[in-house]
Amino acid sequence: MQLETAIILDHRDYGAGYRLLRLAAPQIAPQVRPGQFVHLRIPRLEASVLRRPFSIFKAENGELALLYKAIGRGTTALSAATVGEPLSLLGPLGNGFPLDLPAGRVPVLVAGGYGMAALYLLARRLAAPGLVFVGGRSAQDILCVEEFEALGWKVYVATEDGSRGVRGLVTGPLDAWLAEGCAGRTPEFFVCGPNGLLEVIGQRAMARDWRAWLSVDRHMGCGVGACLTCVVKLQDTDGTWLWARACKDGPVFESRQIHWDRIEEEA
Amino acid sequence: MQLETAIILDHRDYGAGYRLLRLAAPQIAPQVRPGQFVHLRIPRLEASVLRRPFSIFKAENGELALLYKAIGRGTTALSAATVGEPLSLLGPLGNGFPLDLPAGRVPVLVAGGYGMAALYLLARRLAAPGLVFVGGRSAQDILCVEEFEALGWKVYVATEDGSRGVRGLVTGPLDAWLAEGCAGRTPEFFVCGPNGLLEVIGQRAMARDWRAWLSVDRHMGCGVGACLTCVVKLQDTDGTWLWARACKDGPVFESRQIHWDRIEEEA
Amino acid sequence: MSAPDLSITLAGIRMKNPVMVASGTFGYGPEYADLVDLSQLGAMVVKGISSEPWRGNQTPRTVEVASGLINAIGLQNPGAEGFLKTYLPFLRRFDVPVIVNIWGRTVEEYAAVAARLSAAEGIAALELNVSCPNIKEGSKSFGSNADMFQRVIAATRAVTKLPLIPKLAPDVFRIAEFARLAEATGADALAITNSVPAMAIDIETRRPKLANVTGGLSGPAIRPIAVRLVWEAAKAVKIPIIGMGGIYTAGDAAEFFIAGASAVAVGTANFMEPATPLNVAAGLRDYLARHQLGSIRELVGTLAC
Amino acid sequence: MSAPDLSITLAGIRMKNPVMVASGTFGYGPEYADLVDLSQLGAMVVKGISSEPWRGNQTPRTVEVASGLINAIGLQNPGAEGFLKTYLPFLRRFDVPVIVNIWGRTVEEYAAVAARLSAAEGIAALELNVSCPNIKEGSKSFGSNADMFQRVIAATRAVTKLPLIPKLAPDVFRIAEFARLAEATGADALAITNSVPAMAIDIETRRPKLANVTGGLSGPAIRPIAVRLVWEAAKAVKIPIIGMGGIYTAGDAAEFFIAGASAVAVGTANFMEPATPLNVAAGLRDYLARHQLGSIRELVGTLAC
Ligand SMILES: Cc1cc2nc3c(=O)[nH]c(=O)nc-3n(C[C@H](O)[C@H](O)[C@H](O)COP(=O)(O)OP(=O)(O)OC[C@H]3O[C@@H](n4cnc5c(N)ncnc54)[C@H](O)[C@@H]3O)c2cc1C
Ligand SMILES: Cc1cc2nc3c(=O)[nH]c(=O)nc-3n(C[C@H](O)[C@H](O)[C@H](O)COP(=O)(O)OP(=O)(O)OC[C@H]3O[C@@H](n4cnc5c(N)ncnc54)[C@H](O)[C@@H]3O)c2cc1C
Ligand SMILES: Cc1cc2nc3c(=O)[nH]c(=O)nc-3n(C[C@H](O)[C@H](O)[C@H](O)COP(=O)(O)O)c2cc1C
Ligand SMILES: Cc1cc2nc3c(=O)[nH]c(=O)nc-3n(C[C@H](O)[C@H](O)[C@H](O)COP(=O)(O)O)c2cc1C
Ligand code: FES
Ligand code: FES
Repeated sequence: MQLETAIILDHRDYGAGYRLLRLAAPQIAPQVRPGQFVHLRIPRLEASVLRRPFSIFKAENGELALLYKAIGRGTTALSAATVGEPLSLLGPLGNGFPLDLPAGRVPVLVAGGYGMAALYLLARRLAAPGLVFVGGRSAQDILCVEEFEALGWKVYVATEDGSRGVRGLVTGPLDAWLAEGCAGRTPEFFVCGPNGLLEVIGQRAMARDWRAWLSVDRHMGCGVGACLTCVVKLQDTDGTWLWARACKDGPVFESRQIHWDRIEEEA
Repeated sequence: MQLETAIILDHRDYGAGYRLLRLAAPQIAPQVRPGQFVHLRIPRLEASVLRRPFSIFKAENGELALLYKAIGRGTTALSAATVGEPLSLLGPLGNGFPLDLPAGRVPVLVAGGYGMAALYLLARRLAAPGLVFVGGRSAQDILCVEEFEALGWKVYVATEDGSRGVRGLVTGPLDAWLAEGCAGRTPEFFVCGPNGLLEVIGQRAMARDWRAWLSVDRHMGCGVGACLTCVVKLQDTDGTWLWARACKDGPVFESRQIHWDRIEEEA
Repeated sequence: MSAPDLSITLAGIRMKNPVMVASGTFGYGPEYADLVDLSQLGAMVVKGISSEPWRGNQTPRTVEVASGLINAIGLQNPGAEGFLKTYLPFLRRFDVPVIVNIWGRTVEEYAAVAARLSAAEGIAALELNVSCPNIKEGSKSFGSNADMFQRVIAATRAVTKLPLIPKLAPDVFRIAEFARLAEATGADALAITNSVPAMAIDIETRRPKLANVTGGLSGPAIRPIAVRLVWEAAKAVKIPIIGMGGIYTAGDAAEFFIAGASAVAVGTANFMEPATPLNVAAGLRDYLARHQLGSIRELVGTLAC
Repeated sequence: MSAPDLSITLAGIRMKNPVMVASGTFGYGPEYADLVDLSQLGAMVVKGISSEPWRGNQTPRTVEVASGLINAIGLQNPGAEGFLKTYLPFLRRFDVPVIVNIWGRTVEEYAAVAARLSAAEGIAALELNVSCPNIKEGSKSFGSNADMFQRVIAATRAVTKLPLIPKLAPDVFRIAEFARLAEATGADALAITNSVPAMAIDIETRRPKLANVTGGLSGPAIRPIAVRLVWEAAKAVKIPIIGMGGIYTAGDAAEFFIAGASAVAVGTANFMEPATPLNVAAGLRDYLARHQLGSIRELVGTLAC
């Protein structure tokens, strides 16, 4: 973890309403593991006191790429950052996904929204390709399908309006695949998306004693474990729960770790 | 007085550390009288609650030009505004300089800092040219000399370091000209600059029963007379003083109107 | 669905919409009249009036700070007579309730200005600014001393039939207690909040940035404090509350209504955008429509928690 | 001229420089240790510790507002034992005074945690967070009720020889009175100010943005309020004051010193720039040099007014 002043190399629309931000970050980039994130100081956001967290889409050759959507004040202001501009980064933060799958497991990635960006780096770093299930409201919300296919991954798309892939939720094609017996292999899930999605996949995994690695999206303050903003309830050994910090102890947790009665969505 | 969304036509360095801002303001521009000002909303100054006042340097053909120096948060942020960008203006504000000089009077303009910009419009609109005395710390602080000369005005420059014109304060050449008898004419002063300069010229005028029109620079809130931030002490008829609002009742006052014991400089 | 109804009746005053201007930020009427149709305001609240003319503080009187403004105007005003002569006739030309903010340095001065204004035609209500220190009894402020607070309300209540709207000082930490006191003493509504005591220092000269040393902080910086005060007061009393503090948008205003305000006032925002009160009213109408609420009254105090 | 001297001795604690971190914004030490050399802090003030572990509030716990942050963490902490076991040994590796912020829900709980921590080696002082409500005597807060305020200080004073630093709540409007009470009851210094009670509402869901409904406002928005509180308290007492509230730059810190603080703490700013305390210290050195002051102590309380 360190502070680095990165320089914007490229900044452009990426489709699906997302923007691609490419940064020269020679110190942070080589350290990044899939599932980690950076905490970014948005330039010219004078009245803001917090950084904003973003997953790392790509990290190679001293460069980082982020994919983000302008949904609020910070991300809208970020859209106006220009090539050559310096950006203060804090990272890499958090614990990423495990990369060493037990033998015979097939990695199954499930994503919504920017989740595809967060999981892409994992796909690149895993030893062998697996499957990706991605959902969204309509075709315009579906990100990175071609990128995963180029890596040799099989991608299943579901959209609520049916404008791409099958109509319905991402659990549709996933459940179909599960019902077909997972092509005879044991899935290991990696999920990034809305907390509702994490819960749905976590439940499916726990029901069959599979593992599901869930990347939790919490509002963040410090990003380093100091402020206790981003806490998530984990199971305690005594049957009750205890807090873990998504930024420091996560954002990736295995579904059995989580105390499911209260991982509410933060608006 | 009205609100207008002006469009930036041009924005560039003007020398002496000043920036020239040219705006399309077809509604406000035709109404402007010399000595008036506009109250400008600085873009992207998120944590600021006040507009910033600027004198009008030029107003013609539906265009306004302002000359300003980046001295603080607002003016620095303004420097980054780009051509084509909209700017919210409130104006024209205040009472300007009188344009109808009594017969036989010669207009004598005295300026420091952005005062030259504020007085230039007056020079353009007065019936006949007169004299301009301008002072500053060094040559780099002296603005618009050529513009006045092009209008046929005689310009006297004084700089504290002697790098342009005579060495010393602007009162040097002015007093010399007064001592020579003002070329046989009665001067009518128009002054814009630091409050110390206003006082010095006001005293000289009052001592000889001449008139001096002083444009007062006060910190401003509303710009329209509502908040009572910008008040200046004027002589009351009973020998005491009363407040006047620089934004609404000024910024131009005749030196006899002012209650001189307290027109302090605001840092 | 027809357009949502913004009209309210507050302390017996009918208003076209619930968006007023805050005292001291909109002058006495003429200042913004070229830019804003005063008839479209919920109410026009004028700058604080005392029984005699008052010069207020020396300059500098305001200073900009992060997301806010500190002001120490010092209550400069033309006095009751000056207001009635110079400004009230102008204001009466508009179809808008005129609320006069009043203050005094003693209980007697409050009563005097209240009595004088009540004798005039065309004033809808009196807003009592209790944030000024009592000159008679040391520097204790009327607004943070329960006993003096009550005496001021009682004394003005005794001399006027106009609706009385005490304006609470934000340094009252027991806001619920003061709100209840005001209600019990005959207040018809409450205005919450005045600006928050604050100061700024010029580190180069090591002098205060305001001639008065301290002043009142207003603007977006205090909005979360003001919303909390309104919420606490609204739980304590039945009389309506006029919420204010850093309102710039309809969304900001909606926070106050949801917290329990029946009306709102726009203050510091007027300096940046004089049309803010009108924009806020229009935005509230859209908000109500979007939330399928027929009237602004249905939004008041709907916080779910 | 040699470099200006930043060192101070506050409540008997020697500090290399007068820039501390504010409780709750720098964790317990390890969180920022990769980014900031803790030995370069004036003092490390850890997040509030209670006698037993405490889970704090549900989420959401913080919300960003204009130039500020509202937090309602709810004082989550590992308890005295947890702190002593997990964090104090780590902190003792650094050459920095460790100040432990403590709290309780009853007078007894304050005394218990103070006694337990006093038994350990390596703690320089206790900072008393009195902004929590007393669970025994209704919801009255220790920090805004003079009697309870004094009892808490007296009870902790009785069980520890460590310097005691009550941290005043900003909803104490009679700050001078509380400062004097603290001094009279044996406080060695004062910390001013804690965050300001505030709230924010999600207008779409009409629910509070914090699970706890209200929280404390910190950051630049409160700086002018905090400077005013420090100034008023400094006039009232002789014990030193640690000023805080929205400090981001050396200039911000200088305002507090000029107003009368002997030291400062950086809080919310750490979230944006973890090196802020170090940058503020360096900037103060430059400021002193520029103003030809030989020591930070020469700046304290120099407001000309
Ligand atoms: C570990 C992690 C990784 C993320 N990776 C990505 C990514 O790769 N691409 C992407 O587009 N987004 C990502 N997000 C979400 C992203 O951080 C938010 O969209 C962003 O903070 C919104 O900021 P804003 O100022 O535009 O929104 P505003 O609503 O104006 O922000 C106000 C506050 O709410 C917080 N906030 C708002 N929405 C979210 C959210 N969904 N999650 C967390 N905090 C939020 C902000 O951080 C800020 O503190 C990630 C979030 C987390 C926690
Ligand atoms: C009637 C009038 C006409 C002016 N015309 C011009 C002009 O043509 N060109 C030009 O360069 N400047 C002009 N000024 C000064 C200009 O308004 C200030 O330089 C500007 O407000 C500084 O803003 P800032 O945010 O950069 O400074 P900051 O110091 O960051 O501003 C903080 C606050 O102080 C106020 N302030 C700071 N300096 C001044 C100042 N010198 N006068 C008034 N308020 C100040 C700001 O308005 C703001 O409210 C004029 C001022 C007045 C009153
Ligand atoms: C310049 C200025 C002058 C004010 N004058 C008065 C006044 O005379 N009487 C009063 O009760 N409040 C006065 N106020 C307080 C406002 O009416 C309002 O309560 C406060 O500013 C909070 O609202 P805002 O944040 O929207 O400005 C004044 C505020 C400002 C900024
Ligand atoms: C996330 C957060 C947690 C805090 N926790 C504590 C705490 O445990 N004890 C305490 O006395 N103050 C706590 N504070 C208050 C700060 O120590 C400080 O007094 C306040 O934030 C004002 O300073 P600032 O504006 O620089 O942040 C906390 C503040 C924040 C933002
Ligand atoms: S964001 Fe501060 S602890 Fe996680
Ligand atoms: S700036 Fe508001 S009255 Fe002049």
